[in-house]
Amino acid sequence: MNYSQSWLTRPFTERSTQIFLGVLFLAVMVVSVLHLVMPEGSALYVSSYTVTLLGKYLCYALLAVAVDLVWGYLGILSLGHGAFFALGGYAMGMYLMRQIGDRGVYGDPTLPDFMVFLNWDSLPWYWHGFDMAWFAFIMVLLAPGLLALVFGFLAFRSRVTGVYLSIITQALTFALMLAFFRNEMGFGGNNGLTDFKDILGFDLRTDAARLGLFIATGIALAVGYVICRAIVTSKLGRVSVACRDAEARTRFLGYRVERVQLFVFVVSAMLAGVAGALYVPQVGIINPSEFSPLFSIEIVVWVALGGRATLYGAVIGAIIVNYAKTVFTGILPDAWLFALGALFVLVTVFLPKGIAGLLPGLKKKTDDESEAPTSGKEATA
Amino acid sequence: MSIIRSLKQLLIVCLLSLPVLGHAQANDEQAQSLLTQLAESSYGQKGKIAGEIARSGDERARGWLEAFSAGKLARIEPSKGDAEGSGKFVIVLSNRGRNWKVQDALTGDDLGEISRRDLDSIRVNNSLRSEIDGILSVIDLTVNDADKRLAAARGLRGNVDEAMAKKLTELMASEEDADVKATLNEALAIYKVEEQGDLSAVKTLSGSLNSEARAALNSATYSDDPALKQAARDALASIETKLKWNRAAETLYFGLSLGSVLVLAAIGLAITFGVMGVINMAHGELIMLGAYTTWGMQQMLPGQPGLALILSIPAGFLVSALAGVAIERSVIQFLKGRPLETLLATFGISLVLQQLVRTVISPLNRTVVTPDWMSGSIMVNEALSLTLNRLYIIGFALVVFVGLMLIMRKTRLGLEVRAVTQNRAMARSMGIKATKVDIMTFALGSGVAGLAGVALSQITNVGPNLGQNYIIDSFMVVVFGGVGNLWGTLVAGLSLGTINQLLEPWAGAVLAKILVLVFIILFIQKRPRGLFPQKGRAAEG
Amino acid sequence: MSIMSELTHRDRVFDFLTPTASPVDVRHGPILYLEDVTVSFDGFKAINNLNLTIDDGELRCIIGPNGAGKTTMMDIITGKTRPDVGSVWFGSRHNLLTMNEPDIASLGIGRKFQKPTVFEALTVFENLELAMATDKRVLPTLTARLTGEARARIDEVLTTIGLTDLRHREAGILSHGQKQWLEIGMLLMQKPRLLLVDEPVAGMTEQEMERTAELLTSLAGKQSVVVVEHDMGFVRSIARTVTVLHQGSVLAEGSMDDVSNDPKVIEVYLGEGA
Amino acid sequence: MKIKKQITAGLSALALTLTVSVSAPVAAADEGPIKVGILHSLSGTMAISESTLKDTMLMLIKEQNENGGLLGRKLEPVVVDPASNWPLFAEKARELLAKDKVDVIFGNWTSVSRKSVLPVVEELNGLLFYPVQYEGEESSENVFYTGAAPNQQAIPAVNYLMNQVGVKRWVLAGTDYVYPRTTNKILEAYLKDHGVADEDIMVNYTPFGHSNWQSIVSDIKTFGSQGKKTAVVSTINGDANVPFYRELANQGIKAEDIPVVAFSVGEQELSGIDTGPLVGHLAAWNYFMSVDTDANYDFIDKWVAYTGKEDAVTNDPMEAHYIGFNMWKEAVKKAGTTDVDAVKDAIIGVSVPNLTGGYATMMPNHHITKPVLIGEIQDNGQFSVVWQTPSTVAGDAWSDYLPGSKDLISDWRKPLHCGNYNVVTKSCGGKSEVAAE
Repeated sequence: MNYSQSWLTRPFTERSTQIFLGVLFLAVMVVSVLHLVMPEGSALYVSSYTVTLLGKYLCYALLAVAVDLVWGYLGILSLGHGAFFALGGYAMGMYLMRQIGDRGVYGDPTLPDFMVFLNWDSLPWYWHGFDMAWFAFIMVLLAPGLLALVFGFLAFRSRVTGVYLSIITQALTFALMLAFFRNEMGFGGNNGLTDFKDILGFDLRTDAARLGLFIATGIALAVGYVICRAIVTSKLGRVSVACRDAEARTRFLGYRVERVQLFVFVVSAMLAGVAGALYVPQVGIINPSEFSPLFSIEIVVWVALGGRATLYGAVIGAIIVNYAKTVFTGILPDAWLFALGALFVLVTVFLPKGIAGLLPGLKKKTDDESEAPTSGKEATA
Repeated sequence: MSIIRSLKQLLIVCLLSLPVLGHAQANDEQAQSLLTQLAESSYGQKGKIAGEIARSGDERARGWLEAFSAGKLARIEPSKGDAEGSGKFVIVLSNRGRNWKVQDALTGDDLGEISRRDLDSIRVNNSLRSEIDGILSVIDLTVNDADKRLAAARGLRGNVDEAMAKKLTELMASEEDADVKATLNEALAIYKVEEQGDLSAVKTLSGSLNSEARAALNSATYSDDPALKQAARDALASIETKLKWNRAAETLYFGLSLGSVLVLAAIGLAITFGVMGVINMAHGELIMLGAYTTWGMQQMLPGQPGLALILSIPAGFLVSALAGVAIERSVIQFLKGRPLETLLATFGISLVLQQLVRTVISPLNRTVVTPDWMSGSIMVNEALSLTLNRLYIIGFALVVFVGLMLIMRKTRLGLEVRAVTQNRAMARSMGIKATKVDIMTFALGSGVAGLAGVALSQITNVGPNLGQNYIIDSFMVVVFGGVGNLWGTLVAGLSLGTINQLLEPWAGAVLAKILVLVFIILFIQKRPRGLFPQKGRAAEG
Repeated sequence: MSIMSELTHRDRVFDFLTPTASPVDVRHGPILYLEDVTVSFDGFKAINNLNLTIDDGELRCIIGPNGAGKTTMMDIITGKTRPDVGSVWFGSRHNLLTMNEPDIASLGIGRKFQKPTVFEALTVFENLELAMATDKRVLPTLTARLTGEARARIDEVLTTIGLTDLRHREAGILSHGQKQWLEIGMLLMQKPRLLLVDEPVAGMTEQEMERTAELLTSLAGKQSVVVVEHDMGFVRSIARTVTVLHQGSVLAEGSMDDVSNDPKVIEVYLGEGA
Repeated sequence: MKIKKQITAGLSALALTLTVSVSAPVAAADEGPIKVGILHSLSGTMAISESTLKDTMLMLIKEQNENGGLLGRKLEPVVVDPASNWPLFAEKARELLAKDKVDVIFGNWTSVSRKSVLPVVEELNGLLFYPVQYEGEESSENVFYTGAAPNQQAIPAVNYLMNQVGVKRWVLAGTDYVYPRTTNKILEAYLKDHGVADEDIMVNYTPFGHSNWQSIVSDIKTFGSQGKKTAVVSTINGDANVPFYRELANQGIKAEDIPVVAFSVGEQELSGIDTGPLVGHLAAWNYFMSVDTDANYDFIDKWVAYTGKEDAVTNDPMEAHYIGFNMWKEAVKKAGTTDVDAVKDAIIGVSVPNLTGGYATMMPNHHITKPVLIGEIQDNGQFSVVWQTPSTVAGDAWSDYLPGSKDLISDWRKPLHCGNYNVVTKSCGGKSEVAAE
């Protein structure tokens, strides 16, 4: 690892990051090109259905990266990241709802349909501003960020860690799910937000928009990955690992563990929010079930499967599990839950390092690589 | 109305109703025509005809009315060419499936099974049912058994009509049992207040907690007679103050019963999670297994739900305990000291168990019958009655808790468990078989989950999702109470339950739950190790 | 061997051990003093009105049977445990009872745990890097870059603790003794005014012990060192003043010889069967 | 240079496929099986209700194939599992339409799943038959609602209680989601129109799977003891019902005192409850398994034979699929093709027999005519019909009792061809100031 480089450029000198970005770029390019150029019906054609599907996987991948950042490097097993994901999604959903304008079934220019037929006479205050894209996009980061800030501040200050933290994160997302189910909340209750028309002026139902969203997601994943990578390869990253492995020791070295945790936690929450925001327009609905604790646990399992504390492992895990889900729920639905359940067990018991653990060398090599100049010299010293 | 009750009354009738209706000779012609009228007339008419049947003096009448009000009186569709109203009337003995076991209503001989296609059941509805109840109660009032008479009299309150009123006044004169007399008096008073706006009757009702009485008084407050109005108002006011206290007591009871459910669900977890540090996400499914065991038992012992329930207490424990052992051996033993990993693995297991139940048994909920001695409620007074099943569950929860306490405190196992959890290596070196202890501990925790399942089968769905509804609450209770502390779990469960019930009236069910969750989150911030934390060096690091 | 020789060249050893200008005010008297400190867990008094003063630059050994409260005392000084009563002052300005671990650490109190705790997932080099006395707030840490002299200093400490060749191996693979040294090295990187060293030579070979003794004695004078140790031989080899703790309070204090002849002490130790 | 060549190649290829694709479907469509998509959750929380609907469809398709298929072609079911996950519903719907190219979809149970699928079906111009009673307030060109709209279930039920039973006080208890919310809004408006005072209406919402009913039931008890006949209108959903009814029984609320009329409790839900204590409580549906017609008995016999379970029950949504399937079949015959647009036009006005001895007709608003039956629970888990509407009722897409939608009608025939035509402003999609305020 190259310690004397600037934290922002450091990731790009890593082999693993280079490979990851390369693969991601290629994948997105190939899919886009095949989708545009190949004739429909040809074996190589990528239907817009597939494009959206892949887009969804990438959203999950970004979400998994966010979870891996806190779990893998900070040792905080958050069972509530679905909440941040969903909050980002709702922020985007509210924007999209406002974009419908008077094209709703009741033709009300401001009120979304569900408000009209539940006799809301005016827009609740927290819905204002979401007709402006920039505001909505800021909220995509702010809403989850603030929640993480407040929650994290309370939790880390009083040194709630390990199992306790996991369980109250679960309580957090569970409470939010119940809250969003309530129709008085003004988020559409169980039906959530749906029937979106267009985003930034593009009609969501066009293949172009879908491809655009897919590419945007790809970029978001790349950026998110690099940010996380930059953090974990920085000195702060090493301090995080220090907190994870020996919290007390880190304190005695003079680091404010709770602030380190808070910082990383908030960053992770924001990334999750972005993932959610990109997820909603692609799947076309956001509803409280995204808050369900089960979903949050599932995310953790993607990471575990891919391999903790590698980031790219999280991506691999997310994509594999969700691809499997798509396939199995199609061909043998009954067996699906068996497969998933068995997967959880086998991975945790026999594959503690996850899939990433199966492809060794990648990470090591990069280290030696960037070490070569310095370590050579010091070896002789 | 449950079959059991009908049969009971049928019995009484056979023995005792003869003096009332026995003076006439059976006459099948008349019976056939009466029943035919009953079958073909409109709901409005049916009541009157039922009355006629009762008065007809035919000793089979009671049976017909019983069957009729239970929807078990039917007529075999007259096949082509038969004369009108010639269809044979039958009493349905078993009405499940496509073919029903029936018995001739007139001759009483068994006609075997008849396809539903060929049967027209004589339609009955709620108002008819209560009318018939009225008629039958009047008959019951002449039974020698005072309790029966009391029950009958109670049933009469609120559905006395003019004809009945006369009969009641006669009966009251002859009645010697005080309670029955009082109740009859009340029933009459209700009738008088409602129908005649009788002022003196209001006095009788004041202070009565019976809902029908209250209803009567309420209606009286709408009357135009100011005196009556005022009297009714005063009577109601006095009742209200009484009610307040009853309501408070009731809420407390609700809180305790909800709390005891939480305790039951959580206490197994307090062992596996609290003592062993295993985050067992499959805990909910172990509860589910217990519930399904109850169902299985009841399937094996049809007709004896009570016995089945009692048997399924040990059975449920065993099943879940064995499942627990399987889980421990197959997965958890490989995850020593990796609590967060156990969370993931056991979550996988819970998915598998759910799907297993769906595919092997059914995705549909299963029916678990509540035995008679557990259904209904005991009446403290007319306004406050404690539902029996809840009462049993509170008791059960306490028993289980005490049992666990004894095991942990007094037995060798408990000692070894505590030894192993405090210092594994040391315990080992002292010749304790740590692995064995692990198995035992986990089996114990799982078994208790099974017990919880048996109890829950009496108040909620027995279905594949049963577990999921309780897993999060269970964790909350354990964490709130302080991990590794059974007392904590008990206190936490009961207090959370009570808080929830206190909040519910003004916050509503959803908000109450949310508030409780938020409360727990904030509480954990203040006291990261729960209500009863483990102090000292042991807890550090 | 080479390290031994280096240790003998004091000038080269000391240039990086010169204390940082920490705001500790030691003009009038001791650098650390505990007064009437008492702390109890579930009624058991781990510390029972303990009084202790450490002078600036002093090297003090603290001995005592198990459960005498040695580690708890360190917990109190470093802010991990709060006493029920009593006062703990660092110099004459800082009331340690009002501070948390990081503050106390950045004031210049370094601690080495009884059980060597290093960051096993990080390399030896990184362990030292994290320990280095720098701005430890979040954002500076995020953007921190390793400067030449910082690297040089790490190299020097690496040499001192003899782990240069293992610099890029993960600390997890180190032997027990090596971990002890690494932890001491981390203390050195912190440049503390006061070192609290809990059983530094546990699991060390004779040779390693000597080195440790050398190092600790060499530190004394510039920095104050408090050593908690069981190994009497080791204590004797470095001790100037020895404090004997028993049941959470000071039983005896003085030179090694005085203490070891003190009947109470003997009684305690024999009573302990040690 | 090279690139240009490639692009032109690509474009020409694209153009080629376009020309092909114009003629292709027709050619492709006429041979090979007709694909019927089945979009019901087979896992997750909704599997309880939806898996039987899947089996119903498979049974109907099997039967149809035994009778020689449709248009001389076999029917081929395409089953997918949206796993009770709403976004997955949309994804699977897209898969069915875009990947499997199904000719029609039968599916969905919950409102949210329908809302999630709706945009997809409209975008890809598919056909969806939705078999469950729902809150109304929707009319899509591509969706056919074979379940009950509020005016085909709730309103008649309330009428029955008001007129036949003489109920004066009302408890509207429901699970907190859109169907109960809307239904209760409509009922409140309706009751007030019929002179029920505010203090005689008690509305209560509970979360999904609510299991602790003690205090609510005791509130209902108190509310019911005020001297006026009281009834509970329950839109409580699925799992919450068992503990609700148990609590009713235990607190001694009998149907004779305070009847509960439920809109979401059918034979299947009852099969999971010990109905002994529930005898006399009511439900309003458009079909009961106990209905005394030969068509129904035949259907039950087929169902029992197909499932191989003597105790298999049938319920209202199954009948809805039965009707929907037959309507689609007739429409395809009428149109002579499975082409979506042709079928959409052909199906309006199609009448097929239902299982309750009458006929169901597809109305221009894509809802159907249904009889409304009120049944009382019996101790064998069946309902005995105590009342039914003299004639069938046509489903209303837009309720007359909601301010937002009382002026809206739906008619998918030419020339109107509009799902939400505002009769006041004479405009489709309600794009107007009037509707806006």
